[in-house]
Amino acid sequence: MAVRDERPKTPETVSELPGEKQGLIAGAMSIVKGFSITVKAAATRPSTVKYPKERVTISPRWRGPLALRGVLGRDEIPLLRGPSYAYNELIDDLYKKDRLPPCVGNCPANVDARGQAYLIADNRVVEAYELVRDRNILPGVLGRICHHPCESACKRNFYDEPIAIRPLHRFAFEEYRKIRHERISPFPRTQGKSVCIVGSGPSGLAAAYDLLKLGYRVVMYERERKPGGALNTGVPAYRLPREVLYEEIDDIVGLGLELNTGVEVGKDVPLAKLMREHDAVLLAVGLQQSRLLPIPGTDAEGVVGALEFLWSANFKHEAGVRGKRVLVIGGGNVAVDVARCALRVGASEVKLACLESESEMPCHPWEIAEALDEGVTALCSLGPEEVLTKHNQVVGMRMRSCLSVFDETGRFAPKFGEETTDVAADVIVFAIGQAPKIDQLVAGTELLVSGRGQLVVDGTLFTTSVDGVFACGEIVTGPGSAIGSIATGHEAATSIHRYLQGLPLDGDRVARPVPVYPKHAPADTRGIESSRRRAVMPMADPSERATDFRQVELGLTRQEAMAEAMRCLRCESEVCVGCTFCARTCPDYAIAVERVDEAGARCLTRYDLDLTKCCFCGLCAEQCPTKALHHTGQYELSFWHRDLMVFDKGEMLRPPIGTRATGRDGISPPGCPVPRKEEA
Amino acid sequence: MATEELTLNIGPSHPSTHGVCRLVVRLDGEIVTHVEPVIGHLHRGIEKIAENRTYLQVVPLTDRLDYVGSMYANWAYCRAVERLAGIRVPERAEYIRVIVCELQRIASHMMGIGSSAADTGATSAFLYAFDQREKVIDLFEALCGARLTYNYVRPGGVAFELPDGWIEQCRAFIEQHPSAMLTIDEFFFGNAIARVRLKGIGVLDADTAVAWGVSGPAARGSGVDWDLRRDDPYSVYPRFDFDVPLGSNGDCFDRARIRLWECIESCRIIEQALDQIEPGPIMAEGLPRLLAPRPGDAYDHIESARGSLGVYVVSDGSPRPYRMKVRSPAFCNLAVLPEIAVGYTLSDLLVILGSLDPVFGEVDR
Amino acid sequence: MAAIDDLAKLLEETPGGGVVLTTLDAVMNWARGKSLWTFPMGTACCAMELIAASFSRFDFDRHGTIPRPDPRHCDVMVVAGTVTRKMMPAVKRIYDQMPEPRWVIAMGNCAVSGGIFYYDSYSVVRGVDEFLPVDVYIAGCPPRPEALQDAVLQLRKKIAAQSISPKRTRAVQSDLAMPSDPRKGDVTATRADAAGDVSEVTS
Amino acid sequence: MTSFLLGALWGVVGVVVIAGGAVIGVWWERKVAGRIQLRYGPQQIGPAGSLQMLADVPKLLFKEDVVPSGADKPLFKYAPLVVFAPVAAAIAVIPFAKGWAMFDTAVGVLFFLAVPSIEVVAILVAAWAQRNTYSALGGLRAASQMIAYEVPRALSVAPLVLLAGSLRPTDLVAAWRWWWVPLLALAFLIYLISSIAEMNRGPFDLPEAESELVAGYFADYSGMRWAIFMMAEYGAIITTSLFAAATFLGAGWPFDGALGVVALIVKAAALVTLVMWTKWTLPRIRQDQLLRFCWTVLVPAALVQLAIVGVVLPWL
Amino acid sequence: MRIEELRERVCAMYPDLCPLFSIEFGDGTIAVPLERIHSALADLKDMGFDRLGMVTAVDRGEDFELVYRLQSRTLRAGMFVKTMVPRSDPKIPSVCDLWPAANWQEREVYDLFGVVFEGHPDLRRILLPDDWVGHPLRKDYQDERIIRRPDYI
Repeated sequence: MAVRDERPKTPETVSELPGEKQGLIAGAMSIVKGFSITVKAAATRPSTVKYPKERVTISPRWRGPLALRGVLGRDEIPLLRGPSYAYNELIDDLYKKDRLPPCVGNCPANVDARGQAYLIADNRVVEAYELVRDRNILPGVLGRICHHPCESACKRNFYDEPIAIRPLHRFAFEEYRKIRHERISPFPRTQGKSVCIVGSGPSGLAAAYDLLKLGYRVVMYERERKPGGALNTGVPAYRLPREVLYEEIDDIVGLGLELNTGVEVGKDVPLAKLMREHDAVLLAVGLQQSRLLPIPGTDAEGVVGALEFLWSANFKHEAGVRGKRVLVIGGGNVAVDVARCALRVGASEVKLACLESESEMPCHPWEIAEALDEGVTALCSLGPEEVLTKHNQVVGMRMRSCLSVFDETGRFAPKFGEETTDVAADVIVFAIGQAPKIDQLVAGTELLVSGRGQLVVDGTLFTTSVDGVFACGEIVTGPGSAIGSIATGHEAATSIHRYLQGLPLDGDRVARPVPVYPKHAPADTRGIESSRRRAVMPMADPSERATDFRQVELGLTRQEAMAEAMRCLRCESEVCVGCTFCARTCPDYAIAVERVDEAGARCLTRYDLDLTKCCFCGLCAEQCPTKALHHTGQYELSFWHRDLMVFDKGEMLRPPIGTRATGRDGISPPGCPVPRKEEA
Repeated sequence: MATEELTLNIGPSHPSTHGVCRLVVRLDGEIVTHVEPVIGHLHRGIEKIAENRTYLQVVPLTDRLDYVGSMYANWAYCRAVERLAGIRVPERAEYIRVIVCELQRIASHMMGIGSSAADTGATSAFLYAFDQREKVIDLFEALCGARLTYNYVRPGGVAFELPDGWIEQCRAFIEQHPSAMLTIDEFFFGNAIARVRLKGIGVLDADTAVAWGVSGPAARGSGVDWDLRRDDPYSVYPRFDFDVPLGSNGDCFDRARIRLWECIESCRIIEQALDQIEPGPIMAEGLPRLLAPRPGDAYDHIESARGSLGVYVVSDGSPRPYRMKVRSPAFCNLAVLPEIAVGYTLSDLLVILGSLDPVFGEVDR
Repeated sequence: MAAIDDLAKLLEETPGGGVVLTTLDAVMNWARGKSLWTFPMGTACCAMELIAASFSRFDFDRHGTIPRPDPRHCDVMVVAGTVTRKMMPAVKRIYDQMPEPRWVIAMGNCAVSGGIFYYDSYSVVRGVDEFLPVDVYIAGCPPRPEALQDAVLQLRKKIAAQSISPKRTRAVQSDLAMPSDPRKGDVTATRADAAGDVSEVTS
Repeated sequence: MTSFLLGALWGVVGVVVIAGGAVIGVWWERKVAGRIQLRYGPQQIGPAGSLQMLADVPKLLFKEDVVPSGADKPLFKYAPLVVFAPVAAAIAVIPFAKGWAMFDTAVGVLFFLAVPSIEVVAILVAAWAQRNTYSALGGLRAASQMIAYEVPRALSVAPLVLLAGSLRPTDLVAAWRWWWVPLLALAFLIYLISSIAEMNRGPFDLPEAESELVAGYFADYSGMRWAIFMMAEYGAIITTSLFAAATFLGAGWPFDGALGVVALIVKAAALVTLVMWTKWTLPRIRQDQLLRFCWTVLVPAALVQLAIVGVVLPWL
Repeated sequence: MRIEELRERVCAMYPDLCPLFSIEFGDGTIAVPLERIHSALADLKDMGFDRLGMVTAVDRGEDFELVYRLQSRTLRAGMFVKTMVPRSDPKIPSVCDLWPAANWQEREVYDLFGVVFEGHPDLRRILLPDDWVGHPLRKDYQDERIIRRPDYI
């Protein structure tokens, strides 16, 4: 801090200079001093910039005249496609260049939602379906049940309302369904090696799809009579009609998958045998048993696990709760599913009790909202204390008030208060989590299992303790979302592929980026045009829908879906889609944008920038979702006529480097540099 | 001998009116007997335009108010809007705002000192001061890509993160700036001719300054010890240690030289801010594109290079402000000119005008 | 200008005078182009960049361009900044005070069209070409000093096409069409007009 | 007749020298100012921009010659010539070499001091003819300043005359000894200061102060007429410097002949640079301060110098 | 000074106006009837509000809301004084006698809103040319020279 001490000290008053003397001599001296300063200045190097030697690098934030990188109708947006082993690299590359669309980046499986919207808007719905299926192997299913992290990251949140990406998956599937038999033919088997997959849940299917595509023989075993894993047994039918699931799995079978249902590995076939028969084995068995709480009374009659409850509700449409009061313990999505199923199988009253307060509930807000619509009562901030029984029959539950669920560091450490309440119930369903049940499966192999009954798995490479045996899905990640499981399936497939090719498993593999995208407060939608509003998903009436297992969401019509796809901003594609937000943001109203929305012939017909009004504030380029609109590294331009200053679309698409629109003849002034700007 | 007063019309385009001010002067010989500033030649109706822009779109307009110190108007406006909309600004953003605004103070005072020098004919001192200003502008250009109209401070924070290496660049600047200032001090304020030109000219006493609402360096030159950064602290200013230079005579010399010492103090503040700044967000989270604060009105003021700059925003709940009013310090400071210029010569009149350092974008709005 | 006009007329009429005239034009245009003294009609923000342009960092004097505070000594008026209705007569008057040949550079978008104050402002003149013949327009708000430098170079090209004999003045060479009449209005109103003008290539 | 022709010839030569000197001077001033102000100055035409004036002069020559409608036309038109003529005339008596001047007259020093003073009248006339408040103010300022500074200027030359015992400039050169420099240092300084004031150069450039009076007494002149004013100003710098170099600094000393002329020009050029340097270094003084400085500082100091020389003289 | 203290001091001075003292966005505001505005401002000046920061008006339809921003160096506080002036007869006493600073500020309000300040020493237009017609910051100001912005957000 030596420098700070040397800093001159502010005088008491600025009126006097230190050591100031009056008089002729002092005056003459001050003038001489002035001469010495100017002589010194004349001797120093002038601070004038010498072009082009000195000022060749300019600020990357330089606000030069605007230009477009590409426009709709001239430039295609890139579709994110690639074999699964190269896909991560593709995504990572885009992310580093800051060109990853937030919807893709926020999706665990990096499904190209942007490309989907692009193709649907172009009326290439089946192509869109196939693009999505590459990463999200069950678009029709996920289009109904996904928790759509893509939509919460959608850039459109910032402007008005997010794109309905999930309903578009569903719409694409419905279109595809009509011609699906024409589109399916088995992948050629090129590799001569075979992989066995245990479990037909989403993760197993994802891995199977990837491996089939790579040319392996894939054999899949499923314990139930129907494939689908947790999608089959756990997801209530009002959300996912089973025929959709079976059709999509059927497609994968059509691609070459050898599916054996009703075979329980470990019981019907020993795992060790499979390991001998196949070059690699993938365990995608998921979580099979519900957790219960170690509190008194859980062994009483009427206490059920969530999985068992859902299984019986889904397959028998009867869970023994008709006319009874059901209390669901837990605040997650499974708990809500249970509660809603309980209504549908005839429970007279359904309550949902959870530790968390209303705002902290781990389930998705729209799920609980729909449940509340249907008549479920939520009891928040209550922790289970004891199951009240009478003659080993449940009569209710004593709950203790919960003050806080997480400690300062965010760990799960509930603190309870003094108050207790008794809640009357005939059936208590615990939906507080699931656990793997793999003892039987791993018996006779060298697979390591941890003390808590969990398989030992590498979290990034999905290898187990035995060479050639891999695992994926919820058995690795713990309870999670379907799309998360699918993502692990892709990763495991990559590992298996590398293993079978004799490549190092990690090598130059890129960890999947998990970017953080800004959350936006709900935008003010007053006064905006109806074309900017999100398509509303038609829903069945709550009073009707709660009585049976019909679908709640009814799906978008073709027209709605097309309009919705057109709303997509094609974030980060560097192709202007004519979203008009630059024109709306411009404080000078200097931009005029028009486009034609004819499906198949979408194009930007007009992009006028009135450079005479532009104030170079940069607001438009800053918020441009596609980054098509950007500042060039040019100086402000000069013109011989004012009309030349209205840039039309062609002028906006001028190459950003090397030209100076000055005079429009490419002449740059002698001695002046062509400013350079780093271009991605 | 019968004499007659000469009426001289200076401006609106005159090399020393610092913009587009017209002065109607009555002269007795060379002595000014009456002066009336005629302003409004740059009245663009920004307050009316602001009523037709969204809250974000107003920010570029505020750039054009005080075009020598755009950051101030940005900041004052953003503070008023943040008050109105209840936005909490992240700490890092506050630090960045302080840093850029103190840099802006230096840039603006370089213009003020320089024009004081140019008015007395010391053109070279103006160029030396401007050389320093260019260095600040380089920093701003690296920060936001614009040289003059930055549009950098936004409701909720600041627009961009500091670029790589910027802090070092900034430190290098504040290392050399005080010594450059002392050279100018010696060169211009120490010069005998400049002293006789500035001392005892345009004396403004403290009571008049307060009564006329004069603020900033113009008031502090008269000994009015009032600096909003210290006396009505806002943002993170209470965390910094700095002095407020004061004058004792209230003449042009004090008004001009205070600016020089304020620059040196600004360097101190910037240095402390650069030491204290920590990583973090630079923008309040989750702001939608259109702000629509609830109905009400809010006023906030900051200490700009010219004095206390206030912005008064009235909202009616729509995404556009219902009324925006800028309390511009240059306007209030200029009003006192007829009080203090009478009795001095014509040459002095322009020096006095220069020492008030008006920027007509802000005076006329 | 009287002497020059006479000289031009004389040379036009003299046999062989055309050669002299051409040479004289070349010399004159070179001299005028290399010695463009500016009148800094700085009104607002752009004035700051106008000042910066002639100061140490950018040093306009290198190109022989110096600012003069007196319109009588200047060749080119740089209108830098917003011109309001109150200011307009003063600008016009100063332009009238400049001796021929004189040129006008509209620096910055306020001077070009009113710029950011185009809409909703009650007091801003929408472009100085409403009352001055502008030769070079510079976009920018404010333009960087380099852009002003560039405009001066553009103006030189324009000057190079002039002649002391009005008959011999050529059109400026440009790759793009030069519309015939400066336009007043906004984008929407005039796109059509501009398109029409493109066919009349003057060069 | 021959003497008339010779006079005419020398007149043309004088005008050319002054005009050429002015042209170079303007360029040199722009370079000097540039370097002081941390920039380069003209750069593009010729080496280091030295041919910049080749562009400026034809441009000014062919600029429109504006005569304000309210102006007094004859006075307005001819005043610049009257401003220029005395300056050009003054070069006639400057002793370029030992015993040689264009017009070697016995009252040369008097001629040099008196003839350029006619400029005042011309400036007043020019200022008045424009009917412009600024130029009128500038003209009045110039008049008061130039008349006042005549006195110390004349007094500062008087010791030289005393020492040489002649008013003929060539005699001054002949009589010059090196110890005159320390002896007459004060007189030289006074001469320089009062000459700067006389020429309306900074820091005494009030009559044309850019920041106050826009362009002062030539505010409404344009094109060539204005150029003549500028030429007169730079011509005055050159003649003043030449005179000072010839008389105070010993002309060609220590050389003779052609080398001596070169030495004289070099000395004069140094003085010209000093004058320019002063303008770009110092702030501008105010009118009342300027006059007070003249009467309370310069005139007494010049008298003191005269007295010193008077006292020393008998001992030499 | 904290704003609650300020409120108490003002309330002690004007018990009847106490309900009209509101605290919003961290600023104290007192609404004063038009006929008492001059005396109220004079009293507040005596209380220590030595600076008049700003005088402005807001067009509230039927009325103009005149806003005075007072600032005190001694009390270290600022507050608003507001009053309503009917649009039909926009007249209000000038406070130039209390703070000379009001001189130009009131001229500006007169210029842009057409509020007449009685007792002002020199009430002329300040920003607009003298021959301007109308008061542009009024919401109903009409001028064919204005080009309206496109209406989208």
